[in-house]
Amino acid sequence: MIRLLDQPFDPGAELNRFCAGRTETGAVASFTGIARGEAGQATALELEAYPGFTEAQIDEIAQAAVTRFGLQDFLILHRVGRIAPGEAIVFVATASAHRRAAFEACDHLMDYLKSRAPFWKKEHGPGGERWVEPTARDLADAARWD
Amino acid sequence: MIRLLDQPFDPGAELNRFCAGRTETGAVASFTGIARGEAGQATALELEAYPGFTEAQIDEIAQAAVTRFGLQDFLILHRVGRIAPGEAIVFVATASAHRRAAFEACDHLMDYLKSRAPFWKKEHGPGGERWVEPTARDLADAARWD
Amino acid sequence: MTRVLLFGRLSDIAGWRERRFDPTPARLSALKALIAKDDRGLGEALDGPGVRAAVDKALVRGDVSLAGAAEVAFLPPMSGG
Amino acid sequence: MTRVLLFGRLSDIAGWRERRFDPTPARLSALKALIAKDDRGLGEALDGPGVRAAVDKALVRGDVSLAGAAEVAFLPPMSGG
Repeated sequence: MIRLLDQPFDPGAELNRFCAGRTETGAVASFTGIARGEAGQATALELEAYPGFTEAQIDEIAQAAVTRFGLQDFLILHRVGRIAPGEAIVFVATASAHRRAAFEACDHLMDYLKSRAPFWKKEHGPGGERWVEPTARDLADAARWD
Repeated sequence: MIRLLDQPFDPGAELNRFCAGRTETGAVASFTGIARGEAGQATALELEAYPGFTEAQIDEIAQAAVTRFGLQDFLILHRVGRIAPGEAIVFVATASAHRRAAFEACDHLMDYLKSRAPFWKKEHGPGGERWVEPTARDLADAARWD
Repeated sequence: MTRVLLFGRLSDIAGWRERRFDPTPARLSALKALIAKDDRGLGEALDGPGVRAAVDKALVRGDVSLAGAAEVAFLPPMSGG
Repeated sequence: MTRVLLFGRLSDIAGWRERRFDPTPARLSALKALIAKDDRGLGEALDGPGVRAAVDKALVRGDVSLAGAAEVAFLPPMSGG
């Protein structure tokens, strides 16, 4: 399941809900992305999505990951709007019978979200604002799965 | 931090506590291992540790992982005693500035815990009980980091 | 009539996020030409590296027809998480 | 006097988890010989593949001295998580 959220969310509660009742799962990998303050240089992030399009694009990749890695289930939460340092931006959880599939699928989905998913990110700081685009590392990470 | 627990614990609450106040972290990877019922073939797991020795051995590996992957922090929780299907057996969380280090360290620590950490695991089922030893896959996974 | 949406730095460059074009230009190239005539900086940005277009929420490549298109979006390089 | 601890399947084979040996045997090999004399199955299991020994909570290799050892543990192949 994929949800875009315009308010802070609770990663621990989401993890527990995701794990509940799983007597045949074995492995749940998760990733929580947290807005960094960059020692005062980033006062807020602003995340923009294209509602409808963004979820559909992510779902296409996530469904392919279900097949590729043999996932039982996944959960993707992504903030939009203004995000303060220390707040969770993204939460991805993956469930599978064994841990390798859960780890790899979670890693893969995060690489996709960081460099190819339809989000646009602006960093606000004391010196003004700037659009953040994927780093060379982000692009190389995402290419590992092609 | 490493804790052995003889009672069920709450992975979501642990994740939130681990993430709290992290304005310079960026990335928290986590893994929750859950006891599988194996469609009724596993009615309980029994986990044994060597108190004092087990924590010290894990801490040695975890401290090496802090250096190797550039971690900011880690949390390792591991159940001992009798564990019912659906209960969390193990929870590992890793914090770093960027996601690659957090993912790799979490993956590495889980491989270590599954095949080399001082735990002994017995599976109880309708047909009796058996000691579980690392699978060939577990040993190969752990060897990736040598 | 078609709705044009700009995302990320494109809307900063343009000073708008959404605008209606009536009548709908026949092709994507005609829409871009119309935009460039009005705002050369934006026109150049739409042809910049990594900028993609979506018609009715489906990514398109090249100069597609806009016949019946209700919504055209211009998407600069993406970065989530 | 030294305390001997067995873990995992070793304690199932032995029927005990902890036993005191007084006096402390001089070396690990002497302790194992003493155990094997009493219980051949356990003696063989202690020499089985992947079984390791720890003296005072430190892993040891080969036939070490047990002088001053308060605790000797025998650890079969490990499996957590």
